[in-house]
Amino acid sequence: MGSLTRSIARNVAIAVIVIVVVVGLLAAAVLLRQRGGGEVTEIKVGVILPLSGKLAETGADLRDGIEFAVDQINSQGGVKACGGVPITVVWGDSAGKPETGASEAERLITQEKVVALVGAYQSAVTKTASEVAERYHVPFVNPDSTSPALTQRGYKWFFRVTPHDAMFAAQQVEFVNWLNQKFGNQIKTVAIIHEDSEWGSKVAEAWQQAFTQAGYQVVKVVKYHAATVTSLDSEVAALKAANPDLLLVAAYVQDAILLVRTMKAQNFAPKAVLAQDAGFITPSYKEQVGADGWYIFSREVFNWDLLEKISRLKEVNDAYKAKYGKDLNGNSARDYTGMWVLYYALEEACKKAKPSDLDAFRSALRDALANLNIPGDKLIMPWRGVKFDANGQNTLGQGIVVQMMEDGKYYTVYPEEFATKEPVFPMPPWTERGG
Amino acid sequence: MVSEIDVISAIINGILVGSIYSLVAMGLALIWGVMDVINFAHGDYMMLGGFIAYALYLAGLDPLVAVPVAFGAIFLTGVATQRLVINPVLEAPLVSQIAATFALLLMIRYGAEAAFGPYTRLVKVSYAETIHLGGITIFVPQLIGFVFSIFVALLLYLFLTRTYVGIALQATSQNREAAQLLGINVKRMYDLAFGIGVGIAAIAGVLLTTFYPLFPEEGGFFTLLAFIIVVLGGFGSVFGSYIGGLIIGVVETVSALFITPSLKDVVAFIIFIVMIMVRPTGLFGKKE
Amino acid sequence: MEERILEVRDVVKRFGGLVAVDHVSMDVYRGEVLGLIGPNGAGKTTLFNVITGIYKPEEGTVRFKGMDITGLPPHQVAKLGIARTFQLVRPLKNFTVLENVVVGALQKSPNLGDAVEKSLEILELVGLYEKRNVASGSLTLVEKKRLEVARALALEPELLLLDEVAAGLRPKEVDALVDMLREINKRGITMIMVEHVMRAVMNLSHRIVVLHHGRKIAEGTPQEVANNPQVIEAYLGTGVE
Amino acid sequence: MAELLKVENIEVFYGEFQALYGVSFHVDEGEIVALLGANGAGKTTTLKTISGLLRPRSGRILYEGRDITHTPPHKRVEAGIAHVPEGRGIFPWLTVMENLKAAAYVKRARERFEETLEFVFSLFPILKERRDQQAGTLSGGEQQMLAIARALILRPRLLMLDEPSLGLAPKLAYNVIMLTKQLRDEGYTILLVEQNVRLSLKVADRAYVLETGRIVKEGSSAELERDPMIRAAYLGM
Amino acid sequence: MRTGWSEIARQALSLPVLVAAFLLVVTPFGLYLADLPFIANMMFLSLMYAIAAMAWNLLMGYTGQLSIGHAVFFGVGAYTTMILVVYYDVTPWIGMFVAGAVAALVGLGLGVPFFRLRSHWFTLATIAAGEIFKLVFNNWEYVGSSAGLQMKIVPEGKALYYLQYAASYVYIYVALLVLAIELVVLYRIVTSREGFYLQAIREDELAAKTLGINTFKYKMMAMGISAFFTGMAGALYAVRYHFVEPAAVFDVITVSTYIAVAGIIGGIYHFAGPIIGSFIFLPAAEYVRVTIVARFPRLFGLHVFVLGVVLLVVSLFAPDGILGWMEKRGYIRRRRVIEV
Repeated sequence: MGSLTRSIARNVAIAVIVIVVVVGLLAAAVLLRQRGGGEVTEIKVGVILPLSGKLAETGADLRDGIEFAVDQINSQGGVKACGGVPITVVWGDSAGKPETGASEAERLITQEKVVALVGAYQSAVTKTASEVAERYHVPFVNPDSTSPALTQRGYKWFFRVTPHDAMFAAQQVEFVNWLNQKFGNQIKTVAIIHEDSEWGSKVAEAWQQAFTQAGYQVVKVVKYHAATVTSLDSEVAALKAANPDLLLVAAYVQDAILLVRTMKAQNFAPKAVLAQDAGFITPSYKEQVGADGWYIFSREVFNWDLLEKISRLKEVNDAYKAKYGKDLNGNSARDYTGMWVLYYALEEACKKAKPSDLDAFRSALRDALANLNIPGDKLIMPWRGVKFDANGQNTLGQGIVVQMMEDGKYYTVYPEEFATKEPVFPMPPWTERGG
Repeated sequence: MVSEIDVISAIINGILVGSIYSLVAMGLALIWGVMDVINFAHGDYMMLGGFIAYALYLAGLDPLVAVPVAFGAIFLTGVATQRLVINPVLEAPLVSQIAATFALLLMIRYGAEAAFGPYTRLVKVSYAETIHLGGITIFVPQLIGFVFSIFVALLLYLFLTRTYVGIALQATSQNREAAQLLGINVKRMYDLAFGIGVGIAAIAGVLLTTFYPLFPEEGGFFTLLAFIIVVLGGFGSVFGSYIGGLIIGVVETVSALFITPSLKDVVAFIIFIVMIMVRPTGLFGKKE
Repeated sequence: MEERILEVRDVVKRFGGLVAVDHVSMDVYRGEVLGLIGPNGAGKTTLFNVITGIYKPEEGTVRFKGMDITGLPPHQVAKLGIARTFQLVRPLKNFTVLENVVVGALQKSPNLGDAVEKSLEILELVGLYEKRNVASGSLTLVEKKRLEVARALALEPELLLLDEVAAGLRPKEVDALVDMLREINKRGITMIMVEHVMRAVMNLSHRIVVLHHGRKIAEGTPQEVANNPQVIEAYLGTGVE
Repeated sequence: MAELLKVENIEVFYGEFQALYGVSFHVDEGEIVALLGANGAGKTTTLKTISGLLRPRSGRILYEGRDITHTPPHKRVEAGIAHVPEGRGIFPWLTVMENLKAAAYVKRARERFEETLEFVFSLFPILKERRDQQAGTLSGGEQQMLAIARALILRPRLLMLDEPSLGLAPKLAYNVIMLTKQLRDEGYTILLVEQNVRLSLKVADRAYVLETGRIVKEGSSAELERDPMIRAAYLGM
Repeated sequence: MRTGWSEIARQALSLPVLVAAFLLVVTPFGLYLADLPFIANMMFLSLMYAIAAMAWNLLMGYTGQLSIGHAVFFGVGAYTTMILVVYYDVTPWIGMFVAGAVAALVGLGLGVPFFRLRSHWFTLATIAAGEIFKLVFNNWEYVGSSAGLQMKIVPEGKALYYLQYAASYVYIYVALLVLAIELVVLYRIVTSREGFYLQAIREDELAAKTLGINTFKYKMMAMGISAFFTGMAGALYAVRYHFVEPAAVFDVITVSTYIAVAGIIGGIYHFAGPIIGSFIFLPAAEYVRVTIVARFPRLFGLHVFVLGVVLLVVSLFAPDGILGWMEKRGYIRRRRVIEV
């Protein structure tokens, strides 16, 4: 009998403790939720980047671009229309994984209460992170993902600053047309080699479409799995057998290096090689590839020699270099630009709503982004400006084409208004070069 | 579409790249055979070898100088690993063994990433030339790698069959208890097997740097390949693993030629599964 | 005792070049205890493995109650009513003694309550009732041997194959075990016992079959076999050529 | 004669199972001692304990007067104890020569390998003939010779043979057992475990009978040969 | 023998289970009130991995078969749910179960050849299967190849049908529901005759065979159920993130291995081991990643390195996991199937 009462007493005690704990937790939760409010002393922006994982190297570059833009904005007086409050960045690490990107987006939106999100480099991560933003009605500024699908989803809160792969492909056709005009119709056949992740596959798809439409013959398409590639011997052999005039390449770093080496090893030199940035413009590639990389064209969004062409850029780059010890590159420059674009929209939004009323402010910011029209001369990018269409795609952006010359540096060769060198065409055979 | 010369060329290139797989697999086979442990971190020791080569390259030396250095350094690392990590779990259930070597994988691979950064590095050797033989092109560093790999395989063969220690190692893998009764210190054999096994993988890593980019995560796929090769060549058969490596190299290049290259690994994995189903002793393996 | 419960006909089992069982035929009659003896490597355990379906013989047939069971998988053989013990005891180490027996008992009594009840009875019979909740890995050897028998009995077999149940036991323990087995046999279970401990096999068997180098060299009552010069030679060896 | 090996009161367990109960015996220099007993009596366990593969829970083992109870197996081999295990334990994928070389791993054997090899080949000419053949392809008798030859390479003082006639045709079994006599004459001390009782008593000087982990009888071969207990131990009469 | 529903109810209504269930049900709501989606997400991930690890452990801890290829079932489950909703407009409420069924079929298909293999051969075959599935999905146009599939955002009125909510808290309840179903099913199995047989197979497959157990049949059963719930876990991934891609759902490290590691850390010989393991490993991994990345942004792989150290310590010093260690210390007792 004693044991029965004891056990009842124990159960009651445990139940009481549990209820007290739960009630306490809920109360704490409600209190926590109510913290903040009042006067806004900063405008919080969430930035999601691959700060760990395979793409951490790129992530670090992107982070520097954002950080530098924010520093500049704040030191010139913050968001003036909101009373000169500074922008604060809250970082989110996607670890390169779509699911982490999504949960970071949610954390930044609900826990950190950011006014907008910026990111997330990889298209797969941008997909999930921007989806969360869309549901929460938070503007998402994407400076750096190029999958065309992103702006085909009908999202209202998603704004992509950079041109996407289909736009690049169209521009690359224009570039090849221009080469043909200039050097006498030497390019008729095209081959494509690409890694098989979403990025490479979509790029290849866009190329195939654009080049076929423009009357070029696509003679061979080869794809490989970058994560496990140990040799590209047969891939290159297959390309060589197809004997194209132009080789289009979408590759990451390791495979880009491997591809160039294998092409040299197999003495495969088409008249031109045109790469889709990525691997070909990473610092490790540029440092490591040496003479083997000469004369290869790459589509770029940005290049150091634009300094001579874009006056604002030199200034920015000098300051950036002084701080980080390196030049801006396509990645850091795009994210830098993305942050500035957001800033211009913030100035407009502040005229319509107060940041303390978060929902209204986010909505105003979205409208500001949708109506934004930034002229090209306010940017460091070789663009005609920033103006979003109904899908949130910047219609005024464009790429450039660069070519690595004998000093191991890339020079802009196209469009002509930004060009600092004449292109070398056709590419000299491997056996006839120095280095 | 595919011409004869392409096929021949694919086969030759397959053999060249396969000879590196072979080295990695031989080391795995040695460890597997002597200790009955599957080393999931095997390819990561290979990667460490690559970084040693890179360090010497930065110091102005030819990366091939690193062959003995990497072997020595990784041998010692391997002996230390065997004593601290492998030996305590030798008698444990399979799941603990796998957990332990998997922990090693995480520590080595991501330790290297923390220490050196995730960046890709490239070594530029003066002999990065190509030879052309009637439509077939051969990249000299790969050829040198092939020659080295044969040389190392031969050395290992001689060591295992001509020296007392080597024979003792083989003896241990065939009958642990009988080996003990002949005065062979089995613990010492484990040290040696693990040390030499990962040491050879490190040599493969060095050779690889002369024609393949170096990065901290490069080992993962090589470990998977090594499993395939060891099973193909015959579990515990060091010689079989060498041939198995060449076969997998050729299978990859040739299947890349005939089906889409991004599926060439599927072919290798399917061969692997079929192999363990129909003939788990491998092509050159011993019956149980 | 005329009904043949098991008929082994011309069974051959090879391992590579080695012929482990070489054209062996034998009959087992319902209710008897048949001893199967022979020096090390004579092929006794291999024959057991053929009967219980662990090995498939190259030649010959095994019939149980007139039904051909050659090459049936072990679990089906067990379901038909042939249970066995192992030479090296193989208790399910992390199972309790009772659980070990219940695994077998569930084959015939799918209801857990019934299976447990039956298992407890069997444990009483083999003298392990007190140890029913002990992890079987911690039993002594003699207890493990008894557990092996109990587990086999739980299958309610008609034919019980005992592989060296007495090996490694002390004489007193052997005697107790023999008593226990005799008790089991009295309940109508036919047995074949592979045994080296002659004290057990000679006391218990009605008939004995002797294997040597995979062949059957003798068959008869314990007395006949013990005095058979071929058997003595197989065991003690020849003195002089 | 000097006492080469002395086993004092050893108790050996496999987990919970006790295999040896206070076994004591000794082997003098230059004699052949046989350990007899039915299957499972503890003969192999005894040999394994002497060579160090098993550790006794209590008791001591003295070799050349030194306590080697806690010496690891390879050190015991270096000290001169060779054990030819039951089932021979040859390395099937090594050649005959490599099997012999495997035994020359210890210093004491390696130093005089060539010399010992000559001797071993003179004992077993067939092995010389088959020196480059894979050991797994040898016949049973040849494998047994190889196992003994390999033990001899170790230049042991004490040679322990576990069931050397197992699985051999009678003629071969006879030859193998008779070989021990020859080896004794060469100066080896031999501890023999053998199922062929009559044959072993023929070559042994003394013998011990083991039953379920205990020594139940000891004496000279001549005494034991007449003892009816031997037959009982094997055939249960 | 079959554990009666009343027995399950009794177990389910026991105090510790009730307290745990109550806390699990209240916590997401509390997290929602406090706006702590980071912790909520950890909780979701822990539940998702707990579901997969429980399923994995039916094969490992109960049947003794070590799989490092459970990403196959996870991925197939995720894709099935996604294909059904994107191409056929089937609600994930149904899709999740179809996903489990399809994964189970795949599991049975792989079981036929793989169960002829023993110990590490089985393990290696599962790894290979994982790689094959990843590569094939990567190249399969219908499922979006490497780009994967993303659900469209639906109007709020249809949120329940398409299981699309902005807040992660909702998905915790979905995961809790799946876990509850799984716990009941698995508990019934492991305490039934079948579960008993599975453990007999783990202990000694040959002995089990001679006790009349059709070991192949029961291993297949375990594989089917294991694949089913792992597929459900994959379905939860698709439901939660509205997105699948081969690189994420077929990953040998973050899926196949994390599932196994969660199980090992918790303790594979305890029913609740994988849940405990998941609720320790996943939050720890996330916490380590977030803090280390914040403190040492330039030491890229450091957080994974730390996980390696943790795993090494567990495998060397507590090879039976946390619950196994507690059992050895006498803090807890493993429940016996039969006690008389």
